[in-house]
Amino acid sequence: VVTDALSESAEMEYLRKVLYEYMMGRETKTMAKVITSMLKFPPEQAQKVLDKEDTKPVPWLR
Amino acid sequence: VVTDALSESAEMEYLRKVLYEYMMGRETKTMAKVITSMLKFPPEQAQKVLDKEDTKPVPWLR
Amino acid sequence: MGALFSIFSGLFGTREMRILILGLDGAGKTTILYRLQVGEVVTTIPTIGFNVETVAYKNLKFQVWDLGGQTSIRPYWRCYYSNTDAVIYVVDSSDRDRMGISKSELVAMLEEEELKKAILVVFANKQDMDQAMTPTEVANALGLPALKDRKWQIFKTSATKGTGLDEAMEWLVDSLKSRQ
Amino acid sequence: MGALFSIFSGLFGTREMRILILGLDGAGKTTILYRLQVGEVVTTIPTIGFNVETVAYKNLKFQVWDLGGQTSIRPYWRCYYSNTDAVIYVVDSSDRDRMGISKSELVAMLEEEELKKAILVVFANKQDMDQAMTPTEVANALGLPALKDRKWQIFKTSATKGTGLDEAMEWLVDSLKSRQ
Ligand SMILES: Nc1nc2c(ncn2[C@@H]2O[C@H](COP(=O)(O)OP(=O)(O)OP(=O)(O)O)[C@@H](O)[C@H]2O)c(=O)[nH]1
Ligand SMILES: Nc1nc2c(ncn2[C@@H]2O[C@H](COP(=O)(O)OP(=O)(O)OP(=O)(O)O)[C@@H](O)[C@H]2O)c(=O)[nH]1
Ligand SMILES: [Mg+2]
Ligand SMILES: [Mg+2]
Repeated sequence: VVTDALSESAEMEYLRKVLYEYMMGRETKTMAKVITSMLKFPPEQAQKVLDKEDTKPVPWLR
Repeated sequence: VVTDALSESAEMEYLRKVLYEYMMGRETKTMAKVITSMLKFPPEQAQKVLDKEDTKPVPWLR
Repeated sequence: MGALFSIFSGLFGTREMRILILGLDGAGKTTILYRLQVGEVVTTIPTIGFNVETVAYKNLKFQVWDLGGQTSIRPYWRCYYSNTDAVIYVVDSSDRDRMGISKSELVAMLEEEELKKAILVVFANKQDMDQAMTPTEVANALGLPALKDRKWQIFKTSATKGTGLDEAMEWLVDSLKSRQ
Repeated sequence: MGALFSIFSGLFGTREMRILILGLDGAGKTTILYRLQVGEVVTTIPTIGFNVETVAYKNLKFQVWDLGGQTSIRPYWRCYYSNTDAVIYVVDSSDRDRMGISKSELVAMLEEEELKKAILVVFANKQDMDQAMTPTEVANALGLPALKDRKWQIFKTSATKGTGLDEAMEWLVDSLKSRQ
């Protein structure tokens, strides 16, 4: 439960919002950048996640 | 930067691990359950995310 | 619609232009986004996250991102820079105390490689307020005259009164067109 | 392989069985997982997250999940319960002080609807240690004899010495088969 103080912080609210959009499939590459920076993914993991985004089919005209 | 103390906590490390697996596409429904519980998504958002998982194509024989 | 749009849209090609609205918290970004989209003043709360809307302007379509400006979430603006055609940078012209912070955020932003070709429009917002700095004062405080290799312009606006926005958007559209 | 596998795999159908290894931190879960998979004692660090491996046993395949047991991440065990065929519950038999906590976690787990049909195998682990409780003592401390509507069994094991694991897995395989 990531501590209650934190779960009410602006950052946690922001993370939740961005994750929700990611999980619903909206502008996932941008959201993935935010998520991997906020949670300080190790650089090679962040890179793998972003590379993976590039292999996803892109809806025509976005 | 979700505060440095926290980013080194077991929960944050766990969240990072689970998110990485989710983003790499591994057992995404299970990972989605962990993510939405850890970050205390509002129930209706959590439900939407899990419903969305059910619409994803499942690799044959998992 | 895509195919027809791409045939008739001429200089703009098939892609919606991507515009970011940035600036410190409370500058008026969300107010501006919805002013542009629906032509009305909406009641806002601080944006923890972002709003993204398709804004039609003069028969053109923009995908406009309004990012929250609070200190703790500003570091993540950069995650949104890729493929951005223009930045609308909003300043609360009456917030003299934070003009320096606003400048540093702007400078940091303009240093990013991904925004190298982005057009910059500064909205010297809240011009309706008595203590508002003039656009020239704001431009100087932000160091705009010293900018190199950047297409930029500043406009005085009041998002709540709705003044100045049309003029600014017109300049932006023309600049985007002539850039192609 | 899938189609042939499903024809010849008889009672097991096409799906790999899903097994969870649960228990308090330090009980020996990860040691057991890799003992089962590669037949060796590996050096472990506390699991913050999970390990998941395909374990072949007697020509059968299991997808085995070893979940970290630390207090702060135990609440998320439940996210993994769906479609689970069996739970291997690991107890450090020498950790008398925490037998009560181990019991409460077990009880809470068994109350979950998603695990209603799951088979339970308890590993009274670390039997090589002098102060280890006997399997009967562990069974009583965990309240196993009082369990209703649950197929369960307890085995004495030492993951480091490799004793007892075969017997336990054999019972588990037979139980999974006869359940079908
Ligand atoms: N007087 C005056 N008030 C304005 C003007 N534009 C916005 N405001 C008010 O300023 C306050 C903040 O506006 P928002 O649009 O929410 O600010 P924001 O830049 O989106 O702030 P964050 O979401 O926190 O980054 C609101 O009360 C607006 O009504 C303006 O031109 N003049
Ligand atoms: N003496 C003895 N030590 C054991 C036995 N099984 C595991 N251990 C040791 O117990 C310690 C913890 O083992 P792990 O397998 O990492 O424990 P775990 O249950 O995975 O712990 P978490 O990942 O924190 O949940 C290690 O030092 C193991 O070598 C056993 O049967 N006997
Ligand atoms: Mg806002
Ligand atoms: Mg472990």
